[in-house]
Amino acid sequence: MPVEYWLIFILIVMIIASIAALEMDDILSSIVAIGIVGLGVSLSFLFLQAPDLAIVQFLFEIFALIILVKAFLGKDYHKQAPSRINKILAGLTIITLTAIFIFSVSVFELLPPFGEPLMTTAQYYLDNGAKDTGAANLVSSIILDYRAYDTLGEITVLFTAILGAFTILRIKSKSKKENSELSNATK
Amino acid sequence: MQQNEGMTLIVKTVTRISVWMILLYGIYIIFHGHLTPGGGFAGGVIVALAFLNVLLAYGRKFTSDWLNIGFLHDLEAASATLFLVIGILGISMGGAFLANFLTKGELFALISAGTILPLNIVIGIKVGMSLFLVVWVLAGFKIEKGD
Amino acid sequence: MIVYLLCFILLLVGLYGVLTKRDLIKIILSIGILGYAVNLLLILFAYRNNSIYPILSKGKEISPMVDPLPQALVLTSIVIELGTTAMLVALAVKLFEKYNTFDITEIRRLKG
Amino acid sequence: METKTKSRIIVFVFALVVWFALTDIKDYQEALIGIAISMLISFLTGHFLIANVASQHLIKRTFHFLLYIIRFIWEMIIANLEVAYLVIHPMLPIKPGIVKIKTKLTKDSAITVLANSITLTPGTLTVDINRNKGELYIHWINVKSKDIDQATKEIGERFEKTLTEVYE
Repeated sequence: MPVEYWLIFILIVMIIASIAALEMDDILSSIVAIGIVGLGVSLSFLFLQAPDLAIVQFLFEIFALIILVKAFLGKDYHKQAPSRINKILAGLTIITLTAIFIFSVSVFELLPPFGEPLMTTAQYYLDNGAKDTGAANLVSSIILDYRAYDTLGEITVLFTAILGAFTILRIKSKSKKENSELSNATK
Repeated sequence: MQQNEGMTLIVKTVTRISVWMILLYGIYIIFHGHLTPGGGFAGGVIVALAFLNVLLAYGRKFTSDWLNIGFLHDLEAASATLFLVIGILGISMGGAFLANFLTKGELFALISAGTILPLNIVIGIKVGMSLFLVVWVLAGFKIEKGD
Repeated sequence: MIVYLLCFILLLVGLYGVLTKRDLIKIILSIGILGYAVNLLLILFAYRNNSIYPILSKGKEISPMVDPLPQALVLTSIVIELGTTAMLVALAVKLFEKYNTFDITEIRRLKG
Repeated sequence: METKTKSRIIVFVFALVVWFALTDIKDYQEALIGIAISMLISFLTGHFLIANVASQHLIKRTFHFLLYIIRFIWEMIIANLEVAYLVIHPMLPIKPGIVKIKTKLTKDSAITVLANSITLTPGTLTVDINRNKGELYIHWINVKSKDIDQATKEIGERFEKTLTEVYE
């Protein structure tokens, strides 16, 4: 069976799972459905001959699951009934997105067929990567040697994001501070 | 190991037996990033998950007795600096920022590929520590019921 | 071609979630779906028929390999996505603490 | 020797074995880095492995553990047949419920192995453990008796006798 058919099957499962994740009421079911989508992406990476990405995506999925469950489960979560205007807006959005999809079909027809890539610049890396850097894993040789600047920027972004998360969680909200001052005063 | 914090006894015992295996596999992935699939990103996440395993099974107090959290903060900040230091060493010894100045070695040996191995280790520490600390902060964040 | 279109549908599903959902958890999940779709689309463009993964191994003759450059870029993108997800979750938790709800219309109404 | 030190040495040896299984043993670079990493791991997580020292001799314990595995497989076959009978039977004569059983085991790992064995045999499932009182809550697909002693005899005692030899 060619790779393309497998990918079509996985993608259909992923689309169904993502719609389910967005429409389900229970928050734990949504998080599990998102897990299905992520594992589908990981499996597709394996079919597309990218084992590095498959490993990272799989771990990302586990980690995101832990964060989401840890943060959102157990909060009392009220499901609001959608109002009339929301229903109208959702309908309009679906119509607009369908129109975008229909118009974009002709754009995708311009692309070369699946399996014959557009980009040919990377041929240099394939030919000389092992000789230039001495690494057998060519992806690793690109991220840490040819394009190490990208990784530097990526580390900076990660550092900033994590620092931002720390700072947000450390700030004490105003009302709580007042409350604690009040309670201290009464003591 | 007697406190009631954390999960049930089964989870605690299995964690006790398996945590060294997860840590070893993460470090293996980091060190073989230039030879096999994986590398600093994947290995760093596995190391973070090994620590998280203990945090989720045993609770915060046990983990803060086991690990020095302040030191992990320092390590996380220091690894970003180390990346820059390796880059600047590339200027002085190789002529360009982040140039591969170490010896290339022979293909398929563990110590080869110049600066790729040290950079992988630095990235592994960075990713692992920051992801562990995020969950650490999130887990300690208790929402008090407002009125 | 049909693979590209299906992947584009996945992206549109994520876009639909971001545009219409009112609750913060669903918005975070939709941003995740958008990220998955974009990453997958990049790797789909890089695939070449009858070729193997771009890693040399001992005693194997050289055969055509897939394009390693998009893979390197997507690897970076996945890790950044992890950082932004953590940041978004922290923001959502903080908002819940302040307003005691995840509904963005409520949050907009209750100022101060 | 102190328990923690003993545990660290055992983890060091295990880690080295796993490292050599993952990599090429003939390469001296791999060997040196493997030793360094195993030391790091035994320093970081080594003291977790062994919680308390067993009194029995190691060879005797291994022998009893092998006996336990045979016993477990036998019980599993019987439980499988029972559940298969329940499933095939047209009336579906099940009577699900949660029962409480007692255990005399005291060590953490012994209770874990007992609970996991009960979960792995079809028809019974460990729901919760009360560590201090030595009680296990079991979900049973076909409750034969609600009495604690009777239920203990039916579920727990099959494994408990051999496990006492291994761990206590």
